[in-house]
Amino acid sequence: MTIDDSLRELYQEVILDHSRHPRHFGPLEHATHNGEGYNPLCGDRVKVHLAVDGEGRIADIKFEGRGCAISQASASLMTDMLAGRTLAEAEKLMDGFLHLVKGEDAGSLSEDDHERLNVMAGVSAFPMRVKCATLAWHTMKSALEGGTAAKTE
Amino acid sequence: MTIDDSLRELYQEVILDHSRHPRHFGPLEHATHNGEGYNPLCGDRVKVHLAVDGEGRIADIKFEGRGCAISQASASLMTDMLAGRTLAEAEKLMDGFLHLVKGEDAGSLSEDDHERLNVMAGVSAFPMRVKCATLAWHTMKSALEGGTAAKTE
Amino acid sequence: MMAQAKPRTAAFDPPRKDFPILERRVHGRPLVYLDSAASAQKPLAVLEAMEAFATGEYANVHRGVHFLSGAATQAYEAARERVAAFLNARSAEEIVFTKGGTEAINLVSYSYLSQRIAAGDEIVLTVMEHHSNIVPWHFLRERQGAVLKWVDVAADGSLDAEAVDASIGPRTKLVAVTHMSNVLGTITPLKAIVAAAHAKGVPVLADGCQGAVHEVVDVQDLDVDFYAVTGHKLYGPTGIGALYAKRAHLMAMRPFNGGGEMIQEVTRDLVTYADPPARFEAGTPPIIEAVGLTAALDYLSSFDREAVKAHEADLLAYAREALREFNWLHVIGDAPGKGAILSFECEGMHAHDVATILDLEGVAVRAGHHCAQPLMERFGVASTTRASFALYNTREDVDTLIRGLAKARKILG
Amino acid sequence: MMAQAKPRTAAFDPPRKDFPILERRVHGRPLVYLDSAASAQKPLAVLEAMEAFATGEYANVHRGVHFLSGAATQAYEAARERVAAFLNARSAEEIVFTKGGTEAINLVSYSYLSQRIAAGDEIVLTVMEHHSNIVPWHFLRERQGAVLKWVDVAADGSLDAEAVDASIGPRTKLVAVTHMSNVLGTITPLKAIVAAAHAKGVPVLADGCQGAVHEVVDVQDLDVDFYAVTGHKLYGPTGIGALYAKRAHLMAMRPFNGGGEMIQEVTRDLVTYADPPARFEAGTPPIIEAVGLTAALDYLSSFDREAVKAHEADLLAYAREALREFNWLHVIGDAPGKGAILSFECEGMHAHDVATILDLEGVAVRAGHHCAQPLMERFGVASTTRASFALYNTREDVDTLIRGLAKARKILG
Ligand SMILES: Cc1ncc(COP(=O)(O)O)c(C=O)c1O
Ligand SMILES: Cc1ncc(COP(=O)(O)O)c(C=O)c1O
Repeated sequence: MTIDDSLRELYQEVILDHSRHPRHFGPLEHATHNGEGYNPLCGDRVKVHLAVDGEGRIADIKFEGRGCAISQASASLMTDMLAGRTLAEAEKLMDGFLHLVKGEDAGSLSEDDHERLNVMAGVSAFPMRVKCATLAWHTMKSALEGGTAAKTE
Repeated sequence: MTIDDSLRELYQEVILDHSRHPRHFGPLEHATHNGEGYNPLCGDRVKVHLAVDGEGRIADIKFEGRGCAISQASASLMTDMLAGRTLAEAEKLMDGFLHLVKGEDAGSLSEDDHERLNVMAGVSAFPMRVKCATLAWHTMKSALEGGTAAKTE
Repeated sequence: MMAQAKPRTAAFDPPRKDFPILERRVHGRPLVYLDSAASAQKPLAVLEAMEAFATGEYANVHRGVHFLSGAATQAYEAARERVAAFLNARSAEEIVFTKGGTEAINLVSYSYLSQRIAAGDEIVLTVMEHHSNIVPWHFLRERQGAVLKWVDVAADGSLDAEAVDASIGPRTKLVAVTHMSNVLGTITPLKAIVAAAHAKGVPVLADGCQGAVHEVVDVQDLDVDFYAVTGHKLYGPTGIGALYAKRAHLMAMRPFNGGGEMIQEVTRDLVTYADPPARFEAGTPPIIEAVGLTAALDYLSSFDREAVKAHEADLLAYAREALREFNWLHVIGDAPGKGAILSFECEGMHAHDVATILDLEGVAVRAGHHCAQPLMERFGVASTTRASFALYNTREDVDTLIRGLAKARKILG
Repeated sequence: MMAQAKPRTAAFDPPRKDFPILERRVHGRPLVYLDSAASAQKPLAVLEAMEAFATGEYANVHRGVHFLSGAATQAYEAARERVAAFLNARSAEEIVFTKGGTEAINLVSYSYLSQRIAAGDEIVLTVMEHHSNIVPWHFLRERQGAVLKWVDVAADGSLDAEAVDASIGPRTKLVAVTHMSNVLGTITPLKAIVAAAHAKGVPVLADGCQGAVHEVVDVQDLDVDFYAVTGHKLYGPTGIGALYAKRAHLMAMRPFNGGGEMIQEVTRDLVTYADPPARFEAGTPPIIEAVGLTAALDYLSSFDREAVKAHEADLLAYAREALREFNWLHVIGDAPGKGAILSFECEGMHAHDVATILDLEGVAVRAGHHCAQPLMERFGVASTTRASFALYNTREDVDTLIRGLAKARKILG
């Protein structure tokens, strides 16, 4: 793969689109879970909010914060994909993603999820950027586990 | 100069004799000046005692302590040579010696003093041992200057 | 898009062949190393001096009678003399070796200021300090109730000595100020600050981690009380730095780390301490690194320092000029006489993304807060992209940077 | 005068060609380096790894996005993994890099014990500790009123775990004990000491600066709370050491030095700290040295450690046997299973004079108190001569030592 290929893969149109027009961006009233993440390497922050309904399903999900294209796109993609899932499904998806961006086997993902998340796979070629891609996801995990603060380091 | 020559020069018979049978060894009652020196490199200590008479002459001089052959011989030689001198003469002699053992010009010494002190000149070839040779002398200087503790380091 | 004139400044020919790493390729492109403010590359002279010492003269220092120990001690103490000469200290006894610039500042905090500061006493510092010249003072705030008084910088990043003076009050116990900002490149009016502080009886610590690299330092002329430097930015090894401190301060300071070499005598009940600088150098020091630092300072001093400075200034001006074409790029820090560090923000592009795209062009720059979060806050940015220039950089390096930035804009903008 | 049998132990062939310095001459004689307990010589593998890194992969770590910074970060963190594996720590997060063994112990004193000790509380230590494992505790005595409780060693230099146990009282806050004495060679019953201390709820710090060189260390099996090592004795570079500490301790410890890399966030009013181990690594770490340390541990581990130990034990036994002929020479330290360090006193001859005469024969030994003054006092000597053996020494080295001692006796005796 040439440099320009890697670059194109890292900054695919869909990633740039997510980062320029993030989905589910903003605060969330009546959130049942909130989390705040911080990347001390660059000072980027992300907040995640979600409302889990009586059946353990993610009824609503939002994120706020600013960061690099990778972290913004990753957060936006995450909210898109988690909305409507059960907590168990969300857990599985998140673990799969965390493997995927490190270039590891993400076998637990369904074929469809794998395909949608695969736009982020180019990050695995940039070890110093993996933390950007995972910040929102780690934050979400710790919000669901009851913590409020996460950081990638 | 071969190794064995340097060695013979460092451990000349007169040095070994001074170190085995130190002159003026012991305490001194009625001392007017006392000093204590310490070499933290090896833990050696030396005490010097002297009695200066009304005319500013070193009437009596003693030293105590233990140390290596070089430091013992140097202390013994020092007491031998300072006894009976005026403080001004002592000062000059000490400065001359401190130059001599570092291999520097000791021009301030009289020819006779230079010859007697010259047995210590071999030390200058052993930079790590110069401190052993100077301990008693530094201690004496600081005793005369009114201090009580000296160390070489 | 690029400035026209490309001839290298006549006065100075960047000694690139002394730095083997500059010949390597990164992602298939020739390396363009513009991250020297984070750490400088090492000339062969430094690596060779360390290797020659390690293979020919190495032993532990100070307490040995044998030949190698004597040789190593001599080399180590010669390094102290070398640093003293480099900073024009009165004597080598005013130089304490540390593991880096950060530890040099912490040494002042632990061994000097912590014994002299009470709740409500003040430490004056600027908003452009590196965390290494902030956090040790935060410790004294957290642990002893000290108050940090922050001096702002002007919009162009310059620091006004009078603003510092105005912040020094009756309870000020120390002024801690950088000699050169690692983000803005600002050179501070150190001599004037020292004069003002001394007029009020307040000592000054200067963080010289960047300053000593780019300025010719004379601690006696500056009359500064403490001056901290770090080896790896001075083209020297990692693992070593130094604190210059006036002898009188050192004599009055209590030990920092305890251990071998820094004692006079240890018994079960008591311990007495060696005189400075040994008092502050507990344990086996960075011996091989000291030899490397000597070689680094020899290397740096082998050039006409003013010519090096002019060369770096030329690179900065050349880059600055070229960047004017990019109306979407905003340089932060434009103080008159600033050193060769260029920080900027790109509209709509995050510093990390910019740096990644530059990296793929072979260009190494830093992106982030540069260990200067209060400064980021001051300028209302989360991070910047920073290119920093050293004596081995060229106008071609700048050209590659500019091309890379244009490409980043095309991809991300 | 010399022991008869001279064949090298079949099992181990000292890799002398890996150590270029061993080929040099001193005062015209081949170097016989018997001062490895002060500092070991460096194999080429270490020097080459450092040079390759410095000329090919160097940059500052952690905060960089660019390729070299990534490579350097990876190398630095790989060193942490290497040390963790060497000591069998649970995870690399339990390894903090320091500038040496002394700083590792001071880190425990400043960041752990000083917050947990009040006037009258006790620290148990042995009379054979190195000053680096004494002075940091004297600081807590001087500054916070801690009480030092000294455990004696037996006449042969061995340490009884029960004697340590007996000294641990309700106010004991730490047991600080060496794993191997740098003067006597004694290996301490560390596992039993830890068990006894833990039974009373007291943590144990082991000074492993010598122990890790000669013993295979398993911190999990020992269950020790803190274990300090130093790079330069492990055939590695100067300027680096490491502290192993149980994760729970690290999490509960406050920062030591303040600066870059160890923070989470810095504002004008507040600072929050990074998780361990970063919390304790302020400033640019010894990056090139970490690479050297990795190579050193790889090098040491490339041998059968038990074979190295047997080789060193053979040298010790061989020397011990030969020295029996000298009825004017008294060995200090004869504990069963002791490591390859031989300290002795010569009747009527001062250690400095002995060492000088040996030096002229090319033999490097240490003379002095070896940073262990309480131990000197215990044995009623001002200083000793010390020969220490490493994997590169041979029986021929011992022969030269013995000949040199005979000569010293002839000249000085
Ligand atoms: C201005 C300034 N001060 C202090 C430091 C700290 O130096 P070091 O990381 O070598 O301890 C740095 C570099 O990181 C710096 O740029
Ligand atoms: C037993 C022991 N502890 C601690 C140290 C201190 O190690 P360093 O001087 O490398 O800090 C040494 C060596 O000097 C030692 O032998």
